[in-house]
Amino acid sequence: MTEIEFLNWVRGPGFQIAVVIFIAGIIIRFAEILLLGRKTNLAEAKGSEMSGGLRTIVTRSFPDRGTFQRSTFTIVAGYIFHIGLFVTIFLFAPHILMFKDVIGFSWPSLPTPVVDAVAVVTIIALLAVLAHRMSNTVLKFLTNTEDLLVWLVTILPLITGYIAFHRIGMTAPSLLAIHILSVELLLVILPFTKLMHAFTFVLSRWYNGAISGYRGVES
Amino acid sequence: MTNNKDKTLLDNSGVDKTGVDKTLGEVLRSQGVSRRSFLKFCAATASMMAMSPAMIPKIAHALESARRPSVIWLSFQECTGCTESLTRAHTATIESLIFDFISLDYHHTLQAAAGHAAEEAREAAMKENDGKYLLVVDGSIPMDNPGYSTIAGISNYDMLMETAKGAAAIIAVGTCATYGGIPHADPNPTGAVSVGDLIKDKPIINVPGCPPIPVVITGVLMHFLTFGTIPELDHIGRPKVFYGQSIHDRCYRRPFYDKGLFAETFDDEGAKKGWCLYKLGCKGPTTYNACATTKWNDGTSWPIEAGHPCLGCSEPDFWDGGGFYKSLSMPTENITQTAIYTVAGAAAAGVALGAMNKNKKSSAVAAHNKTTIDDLEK
Amino acid sequence: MSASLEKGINALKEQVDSTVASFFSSCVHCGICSEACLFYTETGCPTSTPIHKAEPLRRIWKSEYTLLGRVGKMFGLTAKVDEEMLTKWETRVYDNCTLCGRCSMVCPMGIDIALLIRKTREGMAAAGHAPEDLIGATKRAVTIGSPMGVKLPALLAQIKHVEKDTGLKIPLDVEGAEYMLLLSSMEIMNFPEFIGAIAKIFTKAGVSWTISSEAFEATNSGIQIGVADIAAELVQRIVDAAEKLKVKTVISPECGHAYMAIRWEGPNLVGKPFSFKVRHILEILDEFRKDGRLKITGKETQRLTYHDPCQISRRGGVIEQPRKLIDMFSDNFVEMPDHGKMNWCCGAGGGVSSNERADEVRLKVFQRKKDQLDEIKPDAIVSACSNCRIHLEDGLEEYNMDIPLLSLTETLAEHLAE
Amino acid sequence: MSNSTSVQFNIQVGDDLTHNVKPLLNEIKHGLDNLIETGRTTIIDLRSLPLAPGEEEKILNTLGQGEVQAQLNALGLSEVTETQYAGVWIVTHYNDEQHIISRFIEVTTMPEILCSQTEDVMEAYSRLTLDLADNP
Repeated sequence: MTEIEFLNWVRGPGFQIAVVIFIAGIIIRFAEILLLGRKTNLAEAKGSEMSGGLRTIVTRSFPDRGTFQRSTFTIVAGYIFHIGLFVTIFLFAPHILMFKDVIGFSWPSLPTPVVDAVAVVTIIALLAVLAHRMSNTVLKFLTNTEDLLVWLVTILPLITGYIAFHRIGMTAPSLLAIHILSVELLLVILPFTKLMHAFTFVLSRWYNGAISGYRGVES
Repeated sequence: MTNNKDKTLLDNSGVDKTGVDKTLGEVLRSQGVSRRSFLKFCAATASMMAMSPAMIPKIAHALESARRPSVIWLSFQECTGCTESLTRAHTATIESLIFDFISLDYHHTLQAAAGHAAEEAREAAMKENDGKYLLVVDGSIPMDNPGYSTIAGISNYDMLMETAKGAAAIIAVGTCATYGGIPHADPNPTGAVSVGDLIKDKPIINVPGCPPIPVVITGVLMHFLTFGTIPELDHIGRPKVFYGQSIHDRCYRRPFYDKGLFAETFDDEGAKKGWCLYKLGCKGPTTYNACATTKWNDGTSWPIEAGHPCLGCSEPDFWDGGGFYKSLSMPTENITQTAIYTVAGAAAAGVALGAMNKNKKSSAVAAHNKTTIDDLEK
Repeated sequence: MSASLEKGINALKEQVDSTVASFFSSCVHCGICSEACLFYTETGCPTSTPIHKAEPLRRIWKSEYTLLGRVGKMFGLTAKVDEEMLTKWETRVYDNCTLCGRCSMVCPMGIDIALLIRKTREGMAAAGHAPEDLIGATKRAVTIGSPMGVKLPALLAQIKHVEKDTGLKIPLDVEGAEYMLLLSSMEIMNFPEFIGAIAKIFTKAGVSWTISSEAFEATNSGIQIGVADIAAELVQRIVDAAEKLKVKTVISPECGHAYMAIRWEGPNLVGKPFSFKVRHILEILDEFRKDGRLKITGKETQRLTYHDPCQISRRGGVIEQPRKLIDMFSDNFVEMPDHGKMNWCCGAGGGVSSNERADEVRLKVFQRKKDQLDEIKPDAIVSACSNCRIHLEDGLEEYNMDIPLLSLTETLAEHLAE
Repeated sequence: MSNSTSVQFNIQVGDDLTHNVKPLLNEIKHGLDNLIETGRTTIIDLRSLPLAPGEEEKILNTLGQGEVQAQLNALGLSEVTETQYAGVWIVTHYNDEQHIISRFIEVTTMPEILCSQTEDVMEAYSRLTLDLADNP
């Protein structure tokens, strides 16, 4: 297989396979969760489930002061790499083109040197997150293989993307193909790991807010 | 010298045995070319070979003592675009000199001889210069059925293998000869393969492009003629001096890419302002060629300068990249249809799995034994 | 049928619903919940990380209700729940968690971890992995009617004392009363003044109320140990009594989990909505306040703070009321650094105080409350949960702190205008 | 299809494009310094640089015209001009069709190609000798 054949494969059949697994996985996971259903709450309501749920979806992005002070590193690093991932994934012009091709519409991009810098910061943040995970007592205790796999699968597209952008070590088609392949790996793995939180956080936050909201508590 | 270049080639297509043993220096001097003219020739050659001007004295020295080689040019499944390109090389005077210098013993498009005479010329050149002649090939070789392409009743494969046997080196010209090119494009009806696919025991220089830049062809020829060696090649057999950097890296529109300024259509403000053509499908980032510096048509311009995205023609399988106007980050195939089927299929699967979950839970609830205080201990 | 692993696993399977599935799907192992749990912050022990305590339930969800888990199970790759595991988890789930729900408030994914641990207890109990002391308390609750073994004669004796002290009649089994008061065993045995306070306030407010001789116990051991069947049985007793006496509102006393049990879990346990309302005593008092039925005289001058009982504030929704009530009799009120829905648990809820095995850790984690109190240095602590009150007194003694504990209801009664 | 209207192109020109103009002029300055210090010659092949449209002109305009302009007739036309900066020369080779085949900037006291070459001088000597012998 030549490198262009490789590139054409990842842009063609490889991408199709990844997207199929990605979409199917997410739908299946959501069906698995939602079709389980939950019982109607028979207790007399003190507040609204809906407003509580919607409220918590938003408010859980902002930790309370005490929690921020106690988990500063986790929260700051978490913010950095999440925003970094958002910027690199959604505001890099070539990526927007991909989205435009797949979903039919687009949005403005950031200048490439900005995205480039953000990518570096994000990679550093993810490395710091791993170092923290390996050194913090609780995190070390909680960490399992999946956590490490997910970390790897998340940082790979960033690293391969950075290398592909700067063309380090190999020729451009191979680098681009490796980058796309790493993204496909991420797409395939996402629905079946904790990366699914990218979607289910809406559900879990809503349920939390709804349970509390029903009792008249803002959670 | 104002005569047609093609004619120049034709004039020299016969076997001129008298010049074979002379060095280029001797040939030039006998033609009354001054040393100053020779220096100019060397300077132009250095520029053509993309070599540093500091190399000019070395080139001069090497060329003076270079001997006139025999060149056999074979054309297989091709469109003659490569030959067209070559004969339009803009360094006309210099070109003439080169073609004066080399003995182009066989080129069935350009040579005067035809039929048996032509084939005899090839065989004679092969015999006389066994192990020393240079073989140039354009076009791919069909492997599904030898009848797809024959010359004088000889299949392309047979002619290539026979001619390659005694060659000192092979220059594959054009993307068809180097990587299969358009004949090799999906679904490759003729089973086209490249020269490199068939020949493994000879040095091969790949000069891809559809067509290759004329001065790149002559530059590679000159390198071989000047130094008698093949230039440094990249991992897919291309001379690094010409194919060492991507179009994107040398593109004068690169700053627009970095600033995120793109032409969205061929006639928008961005296009008029000469912004980056990435979004219009430019393959510059994955294409290695010298267009950005060498340019085309006597150095007039090149595709991106003319406002058209790079097609990536010097890369293998450039024809199968999902469309010339589809940018590199886009998937090559239409994903919408797939996505719709997936959603439908997954929804069905999801409902089935959800039902299984519900079922499992119901049976757990059914299996529930009321726990009383007597059941709290084992 | 006695407890068994099989029963426990089945119970866990029963617990999984869309909330559980979405919660486990969202956990990213960020560890932030550990910092919200006093059993971690004060011990540094990572096994006390809240989400980790729900691991048995997570394993069942994963292996039974997810595609990948099921496939993994076929190849023996998905982690299993076995006796050994449950033995390990028993102390994590019962001794090192008060179901205070502070973790549920900080999880960036919005996982209601306390709910998951509450559900995990259902499986633990069914598998025979509940603490001995909790089993004992539960048995007493069912057979005697009170986890502390308080029987009706004991209540009647206390009522007699109270009637003598206050000169007020304590209405027993009065049909058609507006309010039916529940009491926790602790109130009956340790703080009978509470009954007197209620009598004073309700008499002044001019409302009719009663205590049922058939269902006076407010606490619910079934909730704490995690056996829904038993919890339902205990709730049903109250429902029956309330329906028999045709009361409009049942009042949950100064007890945290009792409020959770009757107000929020109760109707769901018995499987139908109540025909009466359930209110916490603080809610009732606040209604009286709003209606102008409470006439207060004199203000406390000492520096007061309020300890939010988890099940009443964070998990119950009664947060504003106590503050408004305290304002009536105090000009010198100060909040703890984290308060209201973010208050730190005293360390004794969720059955921990009934579990002697957990005494040591219970007092150790009190350090958290001590730190909170050290920051504001109050003269007295007001609370609205007898269990919190007893443990706070216990803890303050252990840490050589001399801060009196006050019941909100009792203090309010003391300030009633004659 | 509507008639195609003429499109007004507004290609941006300037050293903010490829950023090669400034460095090149600096390289020339460096070349002059070298020439003064060591007498060494610097030759820059303009065709080896990716230049945006207009940038070559910009370089040539900046260098300007000096005192010397020479034309050679050797395998087609060549132009050798000294720029306004003495020691900086532009050497342009044309082919028969007046197309530029290569263009160099040479930093030297005298471009090599302008000098009479030893071989040519020797050839000239023998030719003159022969001519004189033929026409005494």
